[in-house]
Amino acid sequence: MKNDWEPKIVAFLCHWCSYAGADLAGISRIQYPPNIRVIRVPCSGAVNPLYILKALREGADGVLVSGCHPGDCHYLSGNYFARRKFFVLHQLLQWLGIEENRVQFSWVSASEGQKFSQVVEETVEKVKKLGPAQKLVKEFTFHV
Amino acid sequence: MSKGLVTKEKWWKWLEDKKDRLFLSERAQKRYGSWFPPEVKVVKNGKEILLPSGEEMYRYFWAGEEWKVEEGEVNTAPLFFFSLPCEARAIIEITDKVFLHEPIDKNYRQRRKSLSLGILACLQPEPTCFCSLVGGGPFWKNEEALFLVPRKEDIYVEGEGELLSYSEEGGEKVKQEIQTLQKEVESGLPSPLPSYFSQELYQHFEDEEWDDISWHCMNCGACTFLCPTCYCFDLSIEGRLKGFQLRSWDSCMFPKFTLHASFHNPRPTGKERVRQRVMHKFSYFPEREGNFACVGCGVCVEKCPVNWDIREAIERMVEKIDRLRA
Amino acid sequence: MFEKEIRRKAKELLEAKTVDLVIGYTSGSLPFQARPILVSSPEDVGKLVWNHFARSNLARYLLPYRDSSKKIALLAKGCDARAVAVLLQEEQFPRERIHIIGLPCPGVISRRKLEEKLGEIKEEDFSWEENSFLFQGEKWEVRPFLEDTCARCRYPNPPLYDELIGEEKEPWRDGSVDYLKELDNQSREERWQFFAAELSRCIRCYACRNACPLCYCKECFAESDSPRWVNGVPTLSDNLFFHLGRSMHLAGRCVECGACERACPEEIKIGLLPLKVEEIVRENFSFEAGLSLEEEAPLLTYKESDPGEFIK
Amino acid sequence: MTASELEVNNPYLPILLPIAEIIEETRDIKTFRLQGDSIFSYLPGQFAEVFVPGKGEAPFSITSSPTNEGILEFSIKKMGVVTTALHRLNPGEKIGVRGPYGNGFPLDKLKSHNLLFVGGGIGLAPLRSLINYVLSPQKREEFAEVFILYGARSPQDLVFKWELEKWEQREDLHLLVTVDRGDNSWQGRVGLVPQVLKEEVKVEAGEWQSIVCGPPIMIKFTIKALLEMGFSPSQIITTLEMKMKCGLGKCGRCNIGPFYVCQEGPVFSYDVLEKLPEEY
Repeated sequence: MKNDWEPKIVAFLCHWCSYAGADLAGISRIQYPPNIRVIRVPCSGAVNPLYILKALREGADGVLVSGCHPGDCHYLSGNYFARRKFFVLHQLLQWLGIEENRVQFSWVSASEGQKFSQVVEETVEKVKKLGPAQKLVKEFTFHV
Repeated sequence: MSKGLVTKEKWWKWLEDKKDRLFLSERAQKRYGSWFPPEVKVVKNGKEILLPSGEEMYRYFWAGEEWKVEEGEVNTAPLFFFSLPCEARAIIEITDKVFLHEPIDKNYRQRRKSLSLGILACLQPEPTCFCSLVGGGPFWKNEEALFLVPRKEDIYVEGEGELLSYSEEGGEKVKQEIQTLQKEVESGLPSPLPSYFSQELYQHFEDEEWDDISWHCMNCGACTFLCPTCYCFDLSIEGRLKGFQLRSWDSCMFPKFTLHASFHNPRPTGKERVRQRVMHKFSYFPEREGNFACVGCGVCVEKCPVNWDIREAIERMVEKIDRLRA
Repeated sequence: MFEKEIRRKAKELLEAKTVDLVIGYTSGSLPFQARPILVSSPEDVGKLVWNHFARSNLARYLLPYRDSSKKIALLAKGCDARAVAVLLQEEQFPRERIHIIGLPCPGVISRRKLEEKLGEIKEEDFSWEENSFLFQGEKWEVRPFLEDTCARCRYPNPPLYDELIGEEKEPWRDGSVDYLKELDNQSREERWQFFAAELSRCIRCYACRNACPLCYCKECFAESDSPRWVNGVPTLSDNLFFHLGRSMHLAGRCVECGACERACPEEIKIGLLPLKVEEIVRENFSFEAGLSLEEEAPLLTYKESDPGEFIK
Repeated sequence: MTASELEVNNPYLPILLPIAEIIEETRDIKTFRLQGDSIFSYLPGQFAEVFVPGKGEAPFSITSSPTNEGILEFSIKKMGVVTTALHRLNPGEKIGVRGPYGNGFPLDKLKSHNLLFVGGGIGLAPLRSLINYVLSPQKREEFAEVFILYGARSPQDLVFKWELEKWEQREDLHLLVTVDRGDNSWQGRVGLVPQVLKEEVKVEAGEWQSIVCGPPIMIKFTIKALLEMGFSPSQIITTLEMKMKCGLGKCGRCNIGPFYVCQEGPVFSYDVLEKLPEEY
């Protein structure tokens, strides 16, 4: 089973840049692994850390959050706020030793179809190394 | 029912084939841990076995064309649970009455049927203990359960079943010793609440004392979750296309417990919720089932983060009731 | 320990009707406990106590009065006052309805640590000073007995007050006693093992959240039905979800009082997560919550130079 | 152990039934009709737990009459998670039901009396069960006069319009419909239920029993009006709504004083209710 295993990765993509970047990758027929499930969000700043935890809880093996490059935010500064928030989350997960490599962040602009495909490839690769998610996945066991 | 003494060797012999089916309450372990093998599973109280903090009531799944539901299986291997009298009383006099009462709760009943109780006499009541106030006692026993008084070299046993066949007649001397011990232990404990208390308490529902009594309670669920008698639960689901109906602990201390979908809440503040907890234990439950829904184990008092002490609430209401009766 | 001054001040404020209510500590029903109390009449000020067992953060008791017209005097240790400052900044309470009686804090003592070192203890065997105590005639330093959360305290003195009772104190912290640092020195796998063991004991009674003066959401995400983040069963994964979510929600807001940890009935080292988050915030965004009413909360602002190497 | 050694059923397990029909009553209220042989028998005024797989479970009063065999109807207002999910369903899809729970209306007490029904908004749903029971050919003779006063906020908020029309045509009952606020096309009465009750319902309280259901505030003022009209507390019957989960008297949240609304209720007569704490 281990050999067949393909990770499921939830990607929160900002509507203005990364989603368009993913679109461009598609239009340009740039290949990238089919492991991601895209959720379009208005801005990377709108991604609550709980979304990331929830994705992992519900069985995603990895999470990718991608937004506009610093300075390019459609809402001027949403991605700067996001950067602070995700920095704290990233550091915390790293410190706790849980799943921090399952959670990846990137800036991908609307013209970076190539970069988007790279980011997905790298993310999939990292998550594959880690194997199926465990620590944050919801569990349920009968007590007695 | 028979009585007798079981020597240490025979006790261990009796335990031999039960090692992996033994449960011991945390508080009993502190006192009598050395009488049990290291394999014993230590639980907070019987609730952890009979009403686990999460359990599956049934499964549902999308079977391609339609939804299906099916029941899970409850493990019914025979288990032994040794606990202090208060903790056994919580099962026999409170949760059994709720869950074995029609309509019978199947999961509870399955587990309960396979659970044998052993009551270990309580020889060192703690400062937070008040079992005698609510009708129990450190030597409380029940014909359904084994009653044990571990001593230096042997265990005094009352009850029925296999363990008794390991016992020897203790004679008048042992009987005397046990009685003396019981008297000694019981001497420092409070006397029972007056018989009129539960009925009269209800008459004081509207009293302003509740404001003061409830003020410093933070409305967390520590007391209710750790209480051996608090059985209130929530039903919720987990999973979309396949999942289960979950039963999990709930607490009358939480605002959500009674919040309607319309956002109306009949118990909107801490005052109503604290009052509900006290009333349920000391008035409503006695009215329905004939005894308090509190066994006086004192765990809620000991564990409360802000030292909210149910004994003080009770004392205060008893005083008021007695003042008004006089 | 300034108990007389506190009572006198409370009486004065109530009699002059400067305030309607005083929130402070009183002795509990168990030894080594000081529980929160509401005093509304000058006759009751004698119930107020001030000692090494003031575990709660009293700022949380302000919030139920947010929509009343009551004017409230609050006894505030360093951390309580910091929490008030955050509440003021977040517009959860009007400044003019609160009168802060600042109390330089001698640190909260852990009953467990007393028992571990001194064996069976009775209240009458002790006589207390600020920095030391006599136990059966023998003198002991307070410091080794402090709660973990307090041993690393940096701000025993209230940064915000209307008046101060007692003298400003030197912080205990000199870097030598810090349970967070001890954990930092472990490997990540060890830390994970530690937290997995601690958090699997959590029963999700939410005492930590309810003790927290800054966890004032009307509906906590942990109990929300729509969306539903976690279920009510205290499994390790959902416990982790709750505590991670709570810590993240407190990022840049937590005043490091440790009331959450001291409230835990299972004695789980639950303060470590928000404390770590604050350390991350302090080291990277040079911010500490509740020290100033002006400086903007770190997650409500940004700098172009913020760390971003973790983003591809 | 007190429990018998017989096998017991899992009381939490629902039976799954397909939705036979969905009737849109108002903008946010739909009536769901379930059909099938496996439907349990019930009394007017009882309720059931409705389960939407993958979404959750919630209690609803049964609005159909047991005289209409093999039918189970619920009228449901879109409010929270479960009700929203229900509103998204189509006929043919399966939902779970378990029940019936609660005491139901006191039929023996009501027999051979004149019945005054006072309903507000969706509060007509539980009353409808009893009304159709009383109006059924099998039962009609057991009861005397029937008077129905029904009100809603606006003409758009009136439920069971299709049935109100049928009732209107019958000669063995009086029907009064009122709205709080009318609109251009509304020809009927305008006025709050308690007010219309006092002004237009002229009955000799002595021979009547009243059955009231609606939003809490309406119930409160309706009871006040009925008392003024000479109804004694025992002649006023109402059905309450409380947060419920198990329906079995075990989960511990729906009590008012020592009574569990899911067991001793949801139907209470006012002489019992007035002695209970006002925690509902």
